[in-house]
Amino acid sequence: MDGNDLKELRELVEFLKSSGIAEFEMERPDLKVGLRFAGETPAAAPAGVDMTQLAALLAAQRPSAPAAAAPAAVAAPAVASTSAPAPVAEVDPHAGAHIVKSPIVGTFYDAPSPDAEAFVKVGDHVETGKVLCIVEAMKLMNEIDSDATGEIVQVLVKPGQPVEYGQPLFAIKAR
Amino acid sequence: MDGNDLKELRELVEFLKSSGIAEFEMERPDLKVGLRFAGETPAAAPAGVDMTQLAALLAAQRPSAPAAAAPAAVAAPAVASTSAPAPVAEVDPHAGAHIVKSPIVGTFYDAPSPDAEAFVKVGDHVETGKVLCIVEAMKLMNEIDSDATGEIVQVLVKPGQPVEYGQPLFAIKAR
Amino acid sequence: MIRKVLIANRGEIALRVISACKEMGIRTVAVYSEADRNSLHVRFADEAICIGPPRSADSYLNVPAVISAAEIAGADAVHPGYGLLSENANFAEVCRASNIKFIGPPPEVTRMMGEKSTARQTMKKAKVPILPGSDGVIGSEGEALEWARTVKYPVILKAVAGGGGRGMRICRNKEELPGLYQQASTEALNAFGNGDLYMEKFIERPRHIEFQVLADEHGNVMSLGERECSIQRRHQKLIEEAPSLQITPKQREEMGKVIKRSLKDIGYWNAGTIEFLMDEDGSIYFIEMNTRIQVEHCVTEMVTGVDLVKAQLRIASGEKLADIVPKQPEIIGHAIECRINAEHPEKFTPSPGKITVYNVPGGNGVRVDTAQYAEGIVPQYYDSLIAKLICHGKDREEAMNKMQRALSQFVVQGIHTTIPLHQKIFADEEFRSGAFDTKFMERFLERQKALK
Amino acid sequence: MIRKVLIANRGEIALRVISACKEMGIRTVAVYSEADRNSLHVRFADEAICIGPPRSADSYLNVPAVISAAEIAGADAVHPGYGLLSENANFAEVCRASNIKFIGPPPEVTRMMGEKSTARQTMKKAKVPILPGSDGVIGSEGEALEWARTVKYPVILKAVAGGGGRGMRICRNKEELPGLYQQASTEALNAFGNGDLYMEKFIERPRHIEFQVLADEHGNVMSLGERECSIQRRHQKLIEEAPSLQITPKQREEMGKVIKRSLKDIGYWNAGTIEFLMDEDGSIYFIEMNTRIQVEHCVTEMVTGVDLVKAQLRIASGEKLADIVPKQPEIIGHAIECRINAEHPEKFTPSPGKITVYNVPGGNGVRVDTAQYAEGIVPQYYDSLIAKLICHGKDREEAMNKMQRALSQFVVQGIHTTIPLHQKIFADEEFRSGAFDTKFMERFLERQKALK
Repeated sequence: MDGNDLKELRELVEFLKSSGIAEFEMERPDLKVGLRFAGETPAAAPAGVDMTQLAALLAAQRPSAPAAAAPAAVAAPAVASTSAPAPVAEVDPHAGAHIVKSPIVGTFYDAPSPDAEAFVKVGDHVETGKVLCIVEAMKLMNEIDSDATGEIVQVLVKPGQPVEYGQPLFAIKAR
Repeated sequence: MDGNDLKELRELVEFLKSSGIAEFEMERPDLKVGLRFAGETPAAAPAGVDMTQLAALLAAQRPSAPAAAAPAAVAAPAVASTSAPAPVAEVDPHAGAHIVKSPIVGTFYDAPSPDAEAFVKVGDHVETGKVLCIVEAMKLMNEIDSDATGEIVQVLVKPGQPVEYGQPLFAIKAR
Repeated sequence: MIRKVLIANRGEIALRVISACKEMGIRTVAVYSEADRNSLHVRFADEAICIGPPRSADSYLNVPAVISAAEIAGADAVHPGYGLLSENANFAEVCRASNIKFIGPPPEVTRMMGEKSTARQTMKKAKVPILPGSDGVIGSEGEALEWARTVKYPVILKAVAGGGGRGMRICRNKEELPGLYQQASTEALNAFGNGDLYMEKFIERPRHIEFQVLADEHGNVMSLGERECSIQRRHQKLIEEAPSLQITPKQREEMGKVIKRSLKDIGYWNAGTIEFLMDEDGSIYFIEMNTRIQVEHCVTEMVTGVDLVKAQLRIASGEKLADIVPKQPEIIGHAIECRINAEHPEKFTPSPGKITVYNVPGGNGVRVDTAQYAEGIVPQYYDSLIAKLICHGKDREEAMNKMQRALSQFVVQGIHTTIPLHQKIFADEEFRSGAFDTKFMERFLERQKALK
Repeated sequence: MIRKVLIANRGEIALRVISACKEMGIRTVAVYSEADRNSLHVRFADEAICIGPPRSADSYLNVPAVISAAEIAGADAVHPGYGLLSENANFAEVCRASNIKFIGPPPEVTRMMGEKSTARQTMKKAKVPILPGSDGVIGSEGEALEWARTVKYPVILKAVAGGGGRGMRICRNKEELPGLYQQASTEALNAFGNGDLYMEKFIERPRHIEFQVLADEHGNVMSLGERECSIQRRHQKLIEEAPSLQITPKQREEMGKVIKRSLKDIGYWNAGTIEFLMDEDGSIYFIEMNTRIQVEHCVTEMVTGVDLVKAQLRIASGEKLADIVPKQPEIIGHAIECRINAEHPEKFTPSPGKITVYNVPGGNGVRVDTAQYAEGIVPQYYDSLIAKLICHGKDREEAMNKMQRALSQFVVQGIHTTIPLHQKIFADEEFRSGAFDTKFMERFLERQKALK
């Protein structure tokens, strides 16, 4: 089972949920899926489905996938990139947190200068508009403001690290 | 599970929902699906089930029937094809009839010689083993016997017509 | 030698450059917009960096984003492909300032060739034939008659201040010129408050002929022969061929000499294309120069055996042309390219969307340059070219027959494509005869309409 | 000219022949088994006839079914492809009796070449070098020493009645011969009740070299140069190249003359391949002749520019070779072919099934011959070849680099393929050096095992 499968499974579950389906079973030579949403109406499903467990379950039933020729599915997200994160496959410890993403390609700095203190650190409360970091592009220092109010629960990149467009920088939890 | 499957499943579910179906089960050699919608009936769809559309959805992914050199879709998913109506959707006027197929490639003759009477005609009762026709291949006259007992309800080819392997010749209804 | 190239483009040309780099052991960096996350150029590059949202202006045309990506990845060169930033002299200058090699001519040359009148004057000075005409404004009716005698009929009178066809007259002989001159001048005066006219030779049925050139950074230039690109709709090329049936070996050789001299004068380097109009007598006149690799470069590759993208990379690495293409290549056989666009084949409306079925033809003499695949998406944000189908045969007849065969085996579902249009063109008598011009598509579409 | 051809084959070669016919304006009839109903050769032929159930014996090898199909469809010729009925002289005879042109040599020649000893004698008579050895049974130890002196060491003694390695001894010098002769004879006597031995030259590290020929029905023969096919596993070719680095232009020319003379003597026509073993000194020895088009014909097409399948069709139409290939083609560049099989790349177990993802590489110098597609099925009933990936470069180095690039862009999912195996071979030093022989794969697989 690769990230692609997992992504599709997630889509499947979300789709079934949104379709108001209570029970679902599917069996194929290579795959068997069975699920039942908790509660009466699917919308009331508490924490949702444990994707990790489900994935493991499904992986066990699948014959070793003969995708040998290719390291990843053609249609898979940009796995080819060294830098590209594969967000779907990772367990997100900050589910529900707001993610501040980089609006430009450049180099991330957490402070205005090497000796200065970081703009923000984990645990800080920030308001919308507060400068969180600098992304340097073409010798220009671009200040990145927070687009949410809440507590910084994680800084997702390291000072001096190159970031691409849309790359997650901070996780902020609203209070 | 690939994106294609998911797409078809999605279409299937949406179709079922719109058709006012509460529970659904399907079994094929390569796929088995069962599901139950939450609540009593998701939507009131008195129009009933559009069998053609359902057939088309189910036919997707199945090796499409005949279509010799016909411009059928390269890949199975007939869903995307604008023109290709799924062959499953065709109404078979002899549903339930036994079909006698040609065991060889050749030319079909309904009689032992041009002036002779036909071996059988519509309405005749035939027993297993009765000669039904001749298929000529490489100057050899091959008599084709009936492999069922019943009434000839249709002769599906014309005298002198070339037939390929497996081509339906007669429809026989058991009584 | 260049070690790592950032490809500042997308689609088939990005993949084309990536493939050339891979074959040369050069590392590749793809850049992509959010709409192209699942594109093959992203997948097949060694590294890939997202540079912005789907709109080109915010991503592929965003110079700071592209340069930042090159710096972050440590690329020592940028290949701009075609379109996008490829003829943007400012971008080439920023590359230079950032110490990144721009794979193309120097920015000064790009800028000069980008201004049509400067380019025309430059080429005229270098003895490249340009469209004959009056040197500026015509003073009088008599002067007009004088010019027409040297330019030769038919000529076209155009308002200096004009546009949109007003103050414009085609004159076919000296009898009708005086009257038409007065009409045009009066019309121009009324329309633009300025009656001044100038004159150009009028070509009724021009062909579009272009010459592929390679030049190194040491002053060596080579012409790789011509391409015939007259099959256009609204100035968009649809089908290109090499060689042109209209150019004789002698003419090809002579043009090669003229081109060699002129580009040496200009200080041109890397790959480029010089575009000409050909009149009914087979004379050709310079119109403009494209200072980049072109979509249709493949037909030249097929008949010369020269890999133009590899040549670009080697030239940018400072190599000498003599080491890259040791001798003037012979033109072998005939090659034709069809542009397969995601467009309705009759209405020409764009057809973005998800490709459900994608069967690409193969076999002897068939080349496909594409970055599309089954289940892939054609985004709405970029140009509609999804594949180039190139066929090479021993002559034009074989190349055309091969194309018909290949088109019949090219199956795309989920979106509309120009494949059915190409199939009709290749069955058209006028196209097959080879005796056509840039007005071909107008006539062809009229004929198609009449068939209905 | 032939008007309508029935293609008595399936898979990529059926599609290859259909494509050639289409390009020549010849109508095509596909035949197929029930397992191939959705195959591309069925889809892309003008007509298609189902001839039987999946098993080859009941369909593609069923002569009456194939002939009936040809008669029903009104085909005036049959192209047998390779494998299946292609070297079945009886089939060729039935075609002749049915007044259907068999696209291949006359049945008498096919039959003669099918019997190895007859073929060997025929070639020897025509002065084609054959593997030196004793003329039949060796009478005594002394005679053995005598033969060994003319054949030259090392030699191999084989039991006339033998097989399976028994009664077989490799002798490297005259000192050890007498002892080994006695051992082999005794072993043969015990094993087969017959102690008779014969002798052949022993080649420790042979290369497999083969020459492509074309001959018309008017006695004209042409050699199109050689292919290097030493990369084999259990006598199954995996990778083929043209030209061979071992054959000098002079040797090629000389072999061309020998082949020309011998095939003229035999009365051969249409396409064929003469297979040789090459010893460590570069001498080559005839082993057998294949009287049909071969899987690896494409590499010859790439370096000569001759379309061999079209040539077959034109020869069968009675044309003269001089009209088909006017002059001896020059060998341009280097071409390599990888056979992409539906097999596990390490265990070599067959891997039939449904292909879910199928992205075929393209671009400059890349040719793919395949009848597979995404969502298509690889049936279990037939051979495992699903595609041929052919790369053409200006030299072997470029062709190899191109192959590596193309392999990395060839994506097949749903089944196992030999793509990862090829990727490892193309990264292997011994393979890249070009200094290998038919034992290469044994050594290579040992090395791979050691890496784990």
